[in-house]
Amino acid sequence: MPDGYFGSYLTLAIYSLAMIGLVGGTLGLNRLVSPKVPGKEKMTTYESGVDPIGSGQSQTTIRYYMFALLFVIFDVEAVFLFPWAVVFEEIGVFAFVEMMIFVAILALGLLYAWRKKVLDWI
Amino acid sequence: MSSLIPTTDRWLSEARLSGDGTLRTEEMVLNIGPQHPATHGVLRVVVTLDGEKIVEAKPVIGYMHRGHEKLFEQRDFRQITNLCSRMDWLSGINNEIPASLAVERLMEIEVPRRATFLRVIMAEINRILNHLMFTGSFGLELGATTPVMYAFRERELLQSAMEMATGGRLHFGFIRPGGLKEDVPRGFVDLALRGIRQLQRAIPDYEDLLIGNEIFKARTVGVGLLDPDLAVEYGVSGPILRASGVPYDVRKAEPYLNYNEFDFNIPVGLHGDSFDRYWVLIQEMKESAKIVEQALMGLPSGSHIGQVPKRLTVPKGAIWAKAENPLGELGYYIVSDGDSRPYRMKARTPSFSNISVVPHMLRGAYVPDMVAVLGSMFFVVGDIDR
Amino acid sequence: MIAEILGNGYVQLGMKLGVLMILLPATLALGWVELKIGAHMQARMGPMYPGGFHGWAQTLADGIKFVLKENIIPKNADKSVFSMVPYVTMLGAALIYVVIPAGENLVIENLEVGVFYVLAASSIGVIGVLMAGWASANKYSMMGALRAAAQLIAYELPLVLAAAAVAMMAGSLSLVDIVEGQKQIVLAGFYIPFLPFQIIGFVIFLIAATAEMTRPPFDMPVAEAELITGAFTEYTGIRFAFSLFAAEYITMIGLSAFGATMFLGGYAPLHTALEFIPGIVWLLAKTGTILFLLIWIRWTFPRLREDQLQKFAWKVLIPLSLVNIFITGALKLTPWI
Amino acid sequence: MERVEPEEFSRRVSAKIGDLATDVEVKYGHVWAKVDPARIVDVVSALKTAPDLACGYLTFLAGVDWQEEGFEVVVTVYSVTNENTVILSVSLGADATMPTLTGVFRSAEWHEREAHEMFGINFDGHPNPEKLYLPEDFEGHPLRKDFRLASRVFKPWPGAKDPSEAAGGGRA
Amino acid sequence: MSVAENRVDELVTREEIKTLSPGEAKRTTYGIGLIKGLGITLRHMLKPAITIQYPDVVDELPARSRGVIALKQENCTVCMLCARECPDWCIYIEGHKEARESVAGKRAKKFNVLDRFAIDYALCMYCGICVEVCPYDALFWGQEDNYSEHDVVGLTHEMDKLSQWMYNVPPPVELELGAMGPEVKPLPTAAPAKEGS
Repeated sequence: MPDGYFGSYLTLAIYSLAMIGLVGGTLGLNRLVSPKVPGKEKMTTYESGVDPIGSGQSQTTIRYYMFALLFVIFDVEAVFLFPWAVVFEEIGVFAFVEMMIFVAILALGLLYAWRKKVLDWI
Repeated sequence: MSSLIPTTDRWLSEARLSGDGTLRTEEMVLNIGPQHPATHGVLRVVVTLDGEKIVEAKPVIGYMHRGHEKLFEQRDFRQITNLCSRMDWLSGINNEIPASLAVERLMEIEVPRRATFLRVIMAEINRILNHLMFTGSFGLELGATTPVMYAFRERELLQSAMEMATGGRLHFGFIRPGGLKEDVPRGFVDLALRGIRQLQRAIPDYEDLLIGNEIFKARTVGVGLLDPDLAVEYGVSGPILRASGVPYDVRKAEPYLNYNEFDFNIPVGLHGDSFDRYWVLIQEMKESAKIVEQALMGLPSGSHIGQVPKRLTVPKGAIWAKAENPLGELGYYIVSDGDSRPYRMKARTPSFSNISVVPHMLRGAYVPDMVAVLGSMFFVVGDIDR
Repeated sequence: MIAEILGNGYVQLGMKLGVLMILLPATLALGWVELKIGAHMQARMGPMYPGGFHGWAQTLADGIKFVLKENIIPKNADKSVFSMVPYVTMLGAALIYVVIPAGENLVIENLEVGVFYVLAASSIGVIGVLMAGWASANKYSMMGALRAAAQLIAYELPLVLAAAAVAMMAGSLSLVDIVEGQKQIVLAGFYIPFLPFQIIGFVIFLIAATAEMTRPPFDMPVAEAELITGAFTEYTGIRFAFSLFAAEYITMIGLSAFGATMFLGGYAPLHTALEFIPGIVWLLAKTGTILFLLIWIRWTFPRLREDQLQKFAWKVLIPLSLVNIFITGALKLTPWI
Repeated sequence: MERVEPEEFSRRVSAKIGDLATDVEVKYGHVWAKVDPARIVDVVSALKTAPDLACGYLTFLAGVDWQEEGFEVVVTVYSVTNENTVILSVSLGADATMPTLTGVFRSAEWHEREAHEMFGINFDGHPNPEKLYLPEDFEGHPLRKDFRLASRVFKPWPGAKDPSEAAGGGRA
Repeated sequence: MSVAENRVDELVTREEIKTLSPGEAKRTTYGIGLIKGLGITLRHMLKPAITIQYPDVVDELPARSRGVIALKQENCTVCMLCARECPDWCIYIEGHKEARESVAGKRAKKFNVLDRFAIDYALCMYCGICVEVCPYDALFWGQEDNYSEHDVVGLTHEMDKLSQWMYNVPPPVELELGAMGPEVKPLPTAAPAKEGS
């Protein structure tokens, strides 16, 4: 029986392996029973029934990168929030006010981004 | 695992750099259709994309060209009415009417009043059937799977009324030069009226499900704007033109059959966006239901077909006859050389003109908006290609 | 003797891993329920034949069919990445269950950082979607994958912030502690969960979780009218079933159970008089409620656009969840609660 | 937006394009006129821009094959504000060529492409004279009278009472 | 004059055009629409389904429904009218003349005898013109609709098959009130008895 701090993660590892085994087993079963009739038409990339022009792996504009930047900042904030959330009752009003100031600064940042029209799709 | 790293390496080594050494983004050419859910049919739109933004869109048509105009020349006028319903297969009766109107005008046949009333009833029921189909499928394109099922429920009763009278569900083939193929069977009026009542009860549901829905509004208001000037220049007609604010409806502009006897309104949009087009469709169903009700109530007794010679030889001449198809203005230009078959018969179909304006509407739109635009342009591929 | 065997740690571990064995059947069951509820919402009957009674075996038959189908990998695809995808998506979906308690001791591992763990594990699936999108070398797949990544940015923060507020309420990140925390307030025999205090948080959680599961109205990454099936366009047979259906339904059950634990009191009974009903029944009932809500929403609404979800998340959900944290803090500091 | 009577509209049309067109008349409620190919662009733009005509709507453009007499192109324009149709008939010369109308109506592009592939009518100055419906390698012009419908050539007419009737595809 | 100058309000001056416009419908409603939508789907879920389970429950077809063309062999006089009028040329008829004595000892009369009557259902467009034009009531619409084949060639059905389908030809329907039949018999229609009913 795995126990202790790392023990619980050992369970996790065993669980994950079992899951992978389950998927792998089903895929293996599929390999055994499924027909295999490869064909040229079958192996082509689907594009509405006509031959594709160019590759699907092309360099395209990703219009969400500004959101991605904002996301990184706010996700860090969230990471800070969790330990605070757990212990905040013990520390009391002081922690509350302090965290609210932290959140407010970030909220101001969001407001700034909003005003700068970063939140609209370019 | 082994091929993972080389693949990425290959890609990086081939990474296309612009002159100043920064990574350059590429325009992607994507085929939407012929086999794509958004084009319901075999329309193909070749779009050039910058990310998800459409730089250029080019519709490619002709995947369903069946050569109707050539086939018309090989058939006599009774056979033609059966062929016409195959152009826009969602509105058979409406396709048949102008063809008969042309022949009747050339031959100076008088159509009995009862036949005219029945033609109006069937044309308007057919319009409702068509609009129900498109209101449903538009929801489907935006990801709402439920409205289309309700639409088919309401279609069913009206569809069975049509089937009871004509024997067909799509290709009715019921209009003949001079009147109708035969009179409607007993119980038709009751069934049609029941269908209309059920529709009138159900329309508030459609309005709540989509028109009133905030997500639907977010997806359609201001999307796919069609300027009235552009629409007119491209010969756009029907609900799409009216959604842009131009109240052009053949039923009012050049009344045929006896539309001038009925009381109905023309719904007109404000901005010509996808929302307005959908809204116009829903309102037109209400107006059509009103017409059907009036016509059923006032259905006179009489014959179903006028005095028509056994062999339909049409006098020499040319004629242009048009009618308001559910999707827009449908007309036939018929040249007759005195035979029982037309010398030349040109079909002016609404979807053909309506789709020709799409490149202008798609430029600068996003891929998800393309679906909203194409879904609200209400086209039938058979009607584009003929 | 039996007690000795049951007391053996490895036997216990084995029994706990038994959860895995019910994941796929649960997927099939939920799939069938969704088909039936969806059908009736659309005035249809849904599947009626397989298995006899109301087509109960429809999804099972589907599953068998998927196993029997040929697996096709397109010529241009990156084969190894392409075939790894079902493992990644399934793992991301299944890892959530590790910390969901069905009773005070009925949990695979009661991790100290349970809430954090769930949030982290549930994002793994997106990596699978990105892998699928890139490896397929298909334009629709690529766009679907990019949308999925963008969606992660939109829903992750509201989800995390809503969970943080619950952690504040309970003063712990362990899910068992959170449920126990919801047993503290008893009013006329009724256990009062966090829901009434966290109503904003619950709504935010529901929206963000729907986005995470890429279910309508937030199914833009697989929007069939635009992108065929998004990242999984090139997938066939059992790989398709695992990557898309199984992963979606397992995530759906997992996140609903997580939501039920966080906001509805998890395995805690409704009333003190109903203590005799085992915790797992309560958990299932509460999970079922959230599942029904998700199914109901799916069959009613059209889908949003990716940028509209972004805007909605950044301009509405995130400010709202910050306000929610403030309210929660103020609530905890007021002496009468 | 007042419906103008076709007779009144015909008078307006005559006043505007009387010297460019011939045989302006009202038939079946529509105004018909014959125009020379050299003048068609002027006529159409006059109909479009004249404030009392405002025929800004190109309903259709179609070809007709008159065999020995050459080709005819029918251009129909409509006035949304006056609710009247003008049908212009253009008889083409031996070269089956007329100037393009794309400069006046952008929508003429598709109609002209169709007429081009179906009849082989050339439109001078057309920006994009590709095929619209048919595949690029298709040969022939299907709507010409000398292009026989294949199904009626290969198959004998089943309605024939004796074999002589079926020869040459019966009625076709 | 361009259309843009004539926006909705000015365009609609004509008396008989009454227009409606979507002004109100576009207002934002802050979530009320979403809740209404949920109400509709919930209401439908609690009501029974309206569909039927097809092969188990079969909907009744209307009498006029165009299922299949059935042949009453005895009535056919090999006049070829149907084959001539068919737009698709999908009816194949073969026959020969035969002398038959009508009354014993009297002059022999020549009769047309039907050898082959086939319809290619792959070509047929179900327009019903053949049924309409048959002057001797030999062709009818039957209600059979299950006659798919594995091959296109199999869809050409011969005389014996067409005759079998006579079994479910419904009787002619009664007409709606007020129907008076054609003004003058314009086309050879099948049942003159329908008049005035």
